[in-house]
Amino acid sequence: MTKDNRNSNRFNISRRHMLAALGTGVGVMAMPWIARAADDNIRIGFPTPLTGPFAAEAKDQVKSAELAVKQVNDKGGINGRKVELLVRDDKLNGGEAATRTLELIEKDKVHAIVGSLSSAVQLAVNEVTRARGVLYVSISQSDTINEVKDFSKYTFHEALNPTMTTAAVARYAFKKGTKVAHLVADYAYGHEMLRGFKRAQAAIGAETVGEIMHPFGAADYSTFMPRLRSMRPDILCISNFGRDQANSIKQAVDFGLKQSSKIVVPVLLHNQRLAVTPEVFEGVVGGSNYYWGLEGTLPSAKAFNDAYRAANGGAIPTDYGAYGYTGVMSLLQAMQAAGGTDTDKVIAALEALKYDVAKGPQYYRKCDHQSVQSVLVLESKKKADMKGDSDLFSIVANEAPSEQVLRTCAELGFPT
Amino acid sequence: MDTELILMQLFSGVALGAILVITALGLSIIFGMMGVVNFAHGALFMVGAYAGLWVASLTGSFWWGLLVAPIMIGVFGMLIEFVLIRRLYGRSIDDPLLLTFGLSYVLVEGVRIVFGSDGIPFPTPSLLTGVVDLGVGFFPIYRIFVVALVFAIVVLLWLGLEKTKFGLIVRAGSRDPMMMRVLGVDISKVWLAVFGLGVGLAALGGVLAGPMRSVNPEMGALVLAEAFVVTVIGGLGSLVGAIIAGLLVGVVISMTALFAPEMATIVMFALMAIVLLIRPQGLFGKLA
Amino acid sequence: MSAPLLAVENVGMKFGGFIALQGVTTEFRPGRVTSIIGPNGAGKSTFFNVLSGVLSPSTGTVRFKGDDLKGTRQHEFVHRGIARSYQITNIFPDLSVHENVRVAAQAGRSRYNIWTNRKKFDELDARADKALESVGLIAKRNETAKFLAHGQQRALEIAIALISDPELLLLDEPTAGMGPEETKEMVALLEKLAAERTILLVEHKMKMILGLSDRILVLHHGQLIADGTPHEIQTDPEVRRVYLGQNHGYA
Amino acid sequence: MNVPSVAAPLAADARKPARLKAMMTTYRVPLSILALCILPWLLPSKALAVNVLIYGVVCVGYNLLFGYTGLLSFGHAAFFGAGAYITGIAIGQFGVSWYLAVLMGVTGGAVLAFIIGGMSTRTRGIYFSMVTLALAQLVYYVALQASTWTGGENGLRGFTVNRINLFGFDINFLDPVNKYYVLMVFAAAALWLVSRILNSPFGAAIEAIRENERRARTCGYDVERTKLLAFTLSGTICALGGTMSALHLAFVPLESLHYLTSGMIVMMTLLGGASSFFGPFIGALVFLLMEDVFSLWTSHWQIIVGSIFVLFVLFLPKGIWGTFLSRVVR
Repeated sequence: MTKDNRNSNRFNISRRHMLAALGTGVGVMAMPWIARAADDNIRIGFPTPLTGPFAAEAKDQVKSAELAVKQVNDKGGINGRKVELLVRDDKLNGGEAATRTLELIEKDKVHAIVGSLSSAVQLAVNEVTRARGVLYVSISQSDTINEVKDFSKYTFHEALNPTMTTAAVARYAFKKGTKVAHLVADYAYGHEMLRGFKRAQAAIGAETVGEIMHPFGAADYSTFMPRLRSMRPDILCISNFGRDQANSIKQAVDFGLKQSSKIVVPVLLHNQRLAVTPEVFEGVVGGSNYYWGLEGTLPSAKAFNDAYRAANGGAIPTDYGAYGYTGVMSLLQAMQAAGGTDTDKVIAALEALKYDVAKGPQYYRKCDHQSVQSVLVLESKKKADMKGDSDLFSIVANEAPSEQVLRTCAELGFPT
Repeated sequence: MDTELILMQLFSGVALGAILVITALGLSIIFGMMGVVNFAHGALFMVGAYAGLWVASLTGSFWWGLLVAPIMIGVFGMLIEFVLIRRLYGRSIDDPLLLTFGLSYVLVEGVRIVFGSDGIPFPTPSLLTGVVDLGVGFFPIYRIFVVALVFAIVVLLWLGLEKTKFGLIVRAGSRDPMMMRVLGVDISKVWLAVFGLGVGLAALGGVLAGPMRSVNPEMGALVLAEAFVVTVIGGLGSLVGAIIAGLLVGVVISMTALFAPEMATIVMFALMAIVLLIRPQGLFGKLA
Repeated sequence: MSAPLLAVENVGMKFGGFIALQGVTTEFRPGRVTSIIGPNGAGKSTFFNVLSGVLSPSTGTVRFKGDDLKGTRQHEFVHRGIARSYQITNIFPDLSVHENVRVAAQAGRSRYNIWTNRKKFDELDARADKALESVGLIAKRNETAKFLAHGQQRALEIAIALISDPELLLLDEPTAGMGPEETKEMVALLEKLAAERTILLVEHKMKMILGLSDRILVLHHGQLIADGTPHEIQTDPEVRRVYLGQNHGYA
Repeated sequence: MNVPSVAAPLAADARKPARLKAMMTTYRVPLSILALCILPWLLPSKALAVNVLIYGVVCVGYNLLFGYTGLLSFGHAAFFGAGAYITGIAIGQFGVSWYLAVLMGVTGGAVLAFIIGGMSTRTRGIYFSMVTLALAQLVYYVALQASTWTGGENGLRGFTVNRINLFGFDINFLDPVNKYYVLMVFAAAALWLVSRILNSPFGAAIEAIRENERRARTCGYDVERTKLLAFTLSGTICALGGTMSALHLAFVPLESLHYLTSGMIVMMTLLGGASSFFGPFIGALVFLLMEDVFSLWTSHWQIIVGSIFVLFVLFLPKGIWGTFLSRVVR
């Protein structure tokens, strides 16, 4: 193929053909791209990984975000201005996310951005929005976004971070003198989860009997199991995410680790549990930002679940789906309070906002714009106890929102 | 480090190596016999896992999945050779590589459309779940089965290639396809069978790995890089090389996981870089 | 007596168990046409590959103008003055005839210059055209090499070997696969070339060899069994028995 | 795929397309730059236009090795990523001025290309592709481990360039149009450099090696060293593309080092036409445009792109621009 030569064909072209060909060529190139009419709608950009391993979570997020926008538009929008959601596929890649964000800001002239599911994408979008002074509500679990290095006064972090989830889970699962072994994914998010657990263990007095860092995105964990088993821990803490979590728990069960110790994870993912059989996840304890089971005790959860079921043919909202709702709704409520889209007014409104849209009372902490919210602790149910396909977990604890659980502003590097 | 731990670690290295061997064998057979690098090898490994899962859920038994899926995907591989790869013979050796690279995109996205982009549980067959205590440590039964099966297949393959007429034709065909045609052997049929066999082995690797890892559309990407590393270390086109190198890489990864777990993935590539510097043609390969 | 252009001492070549060449010792004087004949598998091509640096000999040494070629890399041979053509046509298929020869000429001068435009080296173009003229291909200058007829491609092969103005020209069966008409043209070309430089020829067409060569070497089973003028070779009983078979006339 | 030559007698005006062909070759750089100038106004967004610029430069640089030397490397993402990371680190962690950081990025990429090239050009054919893939993956995992420098899988950030001074002008770099035309200066320089290299004696040498490596060796070319120089030069241009990407996005994703990025570069180059100078640029444009447009219709756009690529390998191996050149312009 590379050996083919340019002039290997003596096709006899007259001048007329040649000009016609060039004409159509230029015509195609100059397809008139209609610039988006700048009407008075409030435009919210929503980058999410529609392609790739978290496509299901992304679709849930889009459905929840669209639900929030519909609810606000049905009540007359914001001062009569309709809200429009512009969903873009960031392909779970920071580079793509930055390009899509640039397009949303430069071409679509969005007033704010909500979204992102991975910490790399969140940090990329944050980098673009903070240079251009665009509001950004990020909904991916990460500690890095709270630190002063990445801080942007236009960015509000609606999601939980590892410090909060590990603190809540540890308080439930660890006792004084519990022997804990850690299997940790060797990347930033993994280190954050380990640090959170260590912090909580120090407070409770639980003892670490061993730590193994496994390569990020590894498929095979069998090589770590023998060593973990030899540590004879009471609790095996597996700190990784997504497919790594499902793989490592499955292989820990294969190696019989669940017989001798209880498996605890910082975050229990709805869709990862579905990706593995109930037997494998049975008894695993982990944290979460939202579980539809909250509707039994929380009116706002009941309202959200019912609205979601109505809009999506009876389907229930998942943990990551709920972030789409709480992220967009908190922004819109702030815009309503600020009476429009003026960035500084909306920032002030967000900083002062008290909102309870799906999971109980929440507010944004002033110094790092982290949403202080409740943290659920769930335990995966046995197949027998499940009352339906979506009845995956039982809520074993619900940590009330408190700043004590967070790293202090000074710790994060903010001047106090 | 007590000896029990070392033995268990060594065994899990051999089990990991077994999967590497079966996938690298498929790649080496196709390259060794046809001079074609199958860049869709990782994707077909993944398609094999899904096929095994699909057949197992239809028939309700893992064993049917294990038997039927590799054959089914092997035939699918023949279809790929017949419809696509065949048109490329006589052209630059890069073309099949580029074609299969494009094909891997189509296969991965196709599986996403049909089975969704989330992982699907591949339950370990009830007969093989659990751990057995061999006195020197705890060994998961499923992995013992995998090692045994891969060993059996390797022996079967060796017998097939060394001892049967078909094996003779295949090996001669790889040396000098022109001569085979002159001798009246329909070389295109041989290549059809060889490509089907190579793809079938990749699918078998997928089915065997299914219960060990969660089955998802992206599982093929890492497997392709692993298969390349093993084939390069073993020596391109040498079957013995693929077998020895597969086990070697599996054990080296496992032992590294004991001492410096985070380096486990890097060590595979570093090992390859070292082999390249000392013996560019690989341990058992002939100088390209 | 001028120093030998090429001296070959006890050269041997083994591929695993198979002995392709054994104990070959001879010398080549400048300015003569020497042909190498022998039945197929006698080691002619292997001998050529050793002389042109494609293979380094298992035993013995090859001296060109006095210095030992051991350790010289293959691409340096042509810069030393030893050029060769191939038995199977081995040209640049998709480049133009002119470019085939020009790129060969350029190898001697500027191989790593990534800056100046190659059209500025017009003396290379001139040399290329001169070489094409000498092999009678100047009319086909802008054709793509792979569209040339077989005979013309063989002539191009020679032009490529000629362009580095070698002192020693190794031609591996230049008339292979040629009809009588083309062979006649090639012989005329070789006679013209023989006047200017030392030629080593491997051929099967006996009439042509006997007419063209000043000296003939006969290889058999990797050994040099005869070395002399065409007349001596014809009458040498050993050669007749081994090579020319029983018939007594010309082959 | 050599098209059987049509034995039609050479009509008088058949020479006109030949003259047009010659004109397009000699003026390929000015023509390309003209196309670059109008590009941002034809595409849906400026950000996409800058991406086309970046991947256009990367593919034209890569084609120096793939289309012109005939070596199919699957590891050039390592140099693209290296250029981006070094520039980002230089600006973000050492406060180096942006143009010095670009220079460091390009030099760093060149050194890495020399090292990986040194190891991989010792092998041949398919082996070469596999070796380059695996060596680039080694760079990917090292970058993942060195998270204090590279930010690991979070990617590198914290080096946004707001304003730059170019030849004395103080330019707001955040404005999409300014950014495009500043980066276009780099792209034009890269295209000019590649064109000069292809026109040079070295350019003839690498084409000879692509055509027939054995013959090139016998003609007196040190094939290994020539391949290594071609590998290093193409790696350097890819690194330049990487530095441009770092300036454009103010972010470097870890995926920029992954072999899927190398694969994408190969796809773009072949789609555009590996047997031509400007083809790879067209390939980058069409690929990114398809990706941008198709991903709005369906999240399964990769199946369309994959199928189109397979069809091109089968039926139009000369790619869009290559086929256009050979069919229309002769």
